Amino acid sequence: MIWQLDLFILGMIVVCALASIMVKDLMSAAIIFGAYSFLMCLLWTEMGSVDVAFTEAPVGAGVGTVFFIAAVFRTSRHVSRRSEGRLGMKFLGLLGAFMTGLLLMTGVHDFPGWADPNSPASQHVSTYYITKTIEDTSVPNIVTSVLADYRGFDTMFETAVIFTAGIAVTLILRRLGGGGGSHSVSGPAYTTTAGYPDTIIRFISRQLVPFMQLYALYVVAHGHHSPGGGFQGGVILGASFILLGISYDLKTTLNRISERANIALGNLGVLIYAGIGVVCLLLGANFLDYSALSKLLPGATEITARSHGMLGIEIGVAIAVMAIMVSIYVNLASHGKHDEGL
Amino acid sequence: MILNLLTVVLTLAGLFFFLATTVGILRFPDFYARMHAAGKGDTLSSILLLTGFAVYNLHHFSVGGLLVTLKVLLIAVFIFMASPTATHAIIDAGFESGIQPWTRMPAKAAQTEEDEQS
Amino acid sequence: MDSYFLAVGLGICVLIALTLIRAIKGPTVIDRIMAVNVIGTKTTVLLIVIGLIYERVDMFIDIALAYALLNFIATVAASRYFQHHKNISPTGFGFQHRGVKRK
Amino acid sequence: MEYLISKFNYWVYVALMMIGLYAMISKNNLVKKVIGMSIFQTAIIVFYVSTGAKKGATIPIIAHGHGEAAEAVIEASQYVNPLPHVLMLTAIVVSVATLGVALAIILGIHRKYGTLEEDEIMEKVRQP
Repeated sequence: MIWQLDLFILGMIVVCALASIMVKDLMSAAIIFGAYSFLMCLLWTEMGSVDVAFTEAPVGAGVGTVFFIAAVFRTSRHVSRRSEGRLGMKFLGLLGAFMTGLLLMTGVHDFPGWADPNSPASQHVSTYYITKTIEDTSVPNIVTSVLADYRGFDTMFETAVIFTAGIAVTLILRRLGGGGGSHSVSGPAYTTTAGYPDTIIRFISRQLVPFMQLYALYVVAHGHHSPGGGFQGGVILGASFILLGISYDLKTTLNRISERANIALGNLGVLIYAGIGVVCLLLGANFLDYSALSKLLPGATEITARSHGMLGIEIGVAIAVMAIMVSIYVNLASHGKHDEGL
Repeated sequence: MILNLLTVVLTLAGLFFFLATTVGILRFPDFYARMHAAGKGDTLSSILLLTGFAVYNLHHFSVGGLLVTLKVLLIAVFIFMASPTATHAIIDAGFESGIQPWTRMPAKAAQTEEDEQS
Repeated sequence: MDSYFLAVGLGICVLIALTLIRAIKGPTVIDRIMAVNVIGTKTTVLLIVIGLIYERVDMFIDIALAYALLNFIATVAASRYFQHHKNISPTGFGFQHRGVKRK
Repeated sequence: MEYLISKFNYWVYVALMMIGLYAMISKNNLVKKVIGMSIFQTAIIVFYVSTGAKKGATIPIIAHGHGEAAEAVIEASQYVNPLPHVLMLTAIVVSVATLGVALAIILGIHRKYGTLEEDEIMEKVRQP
């Protein structure tokens, strides 16, 4: 914790949140929300939670803002200014928010102070995690060991939630056949002339995409010793495909990773995660108890087997997250038609 | 000691250029001029600051420290590639949507134009 | 040297706050994109400063590297948006369109 | 000043939550509502990560030298509480996935009704 930076960044965050709510243009709101995410990443880093910051970095800079832009691209930027008849609702919202805030403020008074080493939250189970992680799993990054081993069951269903989200987006938006453009009541207000090929952006993207993918693999593989892991690496991999889709066109991305392959990879990722758990079960241990894997892996003790098991499920998570991010982007940007994107 | 001095000089130079960038972003009259300040000053100040930190890392000479220095310089290279591209993309977007460059037009002409707009 | 880096970090923070004024006030959307792009680049730098303050740069450098690689995706996406939506934009945001001829 | 530092994070989380809740209830535009939802989510994350911070502690990655295995005793007070980080790390990725679903629903609504304003959609729903 660095309290000087903390006060400053928190102040900026509140201003940013207010601005992105107030501004009367959806594109501007999305852009200011991007700045909000940058500041959030700084806040996490300053409080010492590097893994959360690392997740926020590709999610905020690479994926979240692009989703907003794609959605605004396919609908409209305009926010109507008229507010008669909404005043009652506005007042109700203000009252509700104010009352909730008041209740929470009274609760804040009883909280242990910020960054108090003796606060109840850092007393009980976290002490065990911090002191025993090297003994139990030989993984220095405590966050990875808690994520993938101690609380592996939790993470498996988080991955399943992400997979479900990808399936849901495909089901809501996907339109097969592609023909018959005028489905909507009033057609979307954009010209469909694709931008002329921009050589500079294409060249730089072509240079950067391999670095991104290589770096994502490093993040997945090195997540035991430094911040990173399956979620972060998966989002970076997905962002590299999204960049390809933005700087070239959607066809280029879909040639590299087709829709069928995308769904299959999403399935495969969750299956790898659950499959490792089932393998543990077959070897006579509990579900996701990786120490049983030492019987399969040559030269692994029960402790290092837990480390290797974690690497396996991180790979599964990375594949699933990558496929789902690309799938959501492709569906949002092309309005489910998969013909032309942003 | 000499490394510390070098770090201080480089970071102060970086902060100065970032200050200039910020002043340019806030004070210049139109989009293209602001973009000029943002594009050039941002890249230069970032690279200066990053070089300063890379030099500071050589302080404790080890394999790990050298790796960190290399990574900082790699970040500088990526910013050197990505930031001007982003600048180009933004300028292109502004030009495509038809923003007129600012000119020092007489006050009277500006007045009539505002009247027409309203 | 620790307090020096803290001072550098606070300095960058103040300048980011000043840039944020343009991002919030900015008459056109493109001004906002420009300001947010600057903020993103400086976030990369500030992450390394925080790493130096914690004296464990080797752990913070990866986050900064991710930002350096991914920072411009949103900017490129926004510029693509304006390539498609050349003349169509909500009124009242300071655009003067080439396509729209005034009388 | 001491009191301000020890409570400021919590005040900001309450403020962000109020902003998000207000936007979700009373904004007319659906994308604005989704932005409010995202701000609400980040407010919760601010709260969790703030509870995990510790004075004088370093990041939750155990310092280990390459080669020389310096088996120092690990004190719990040396490292930040990792548990909130784990919960919030997955929450961020899940939040971006749910953001995708929310935007997909908005696109579906826009396809059917041609607008993003809540009151206009309600008018079109009410008329047969």
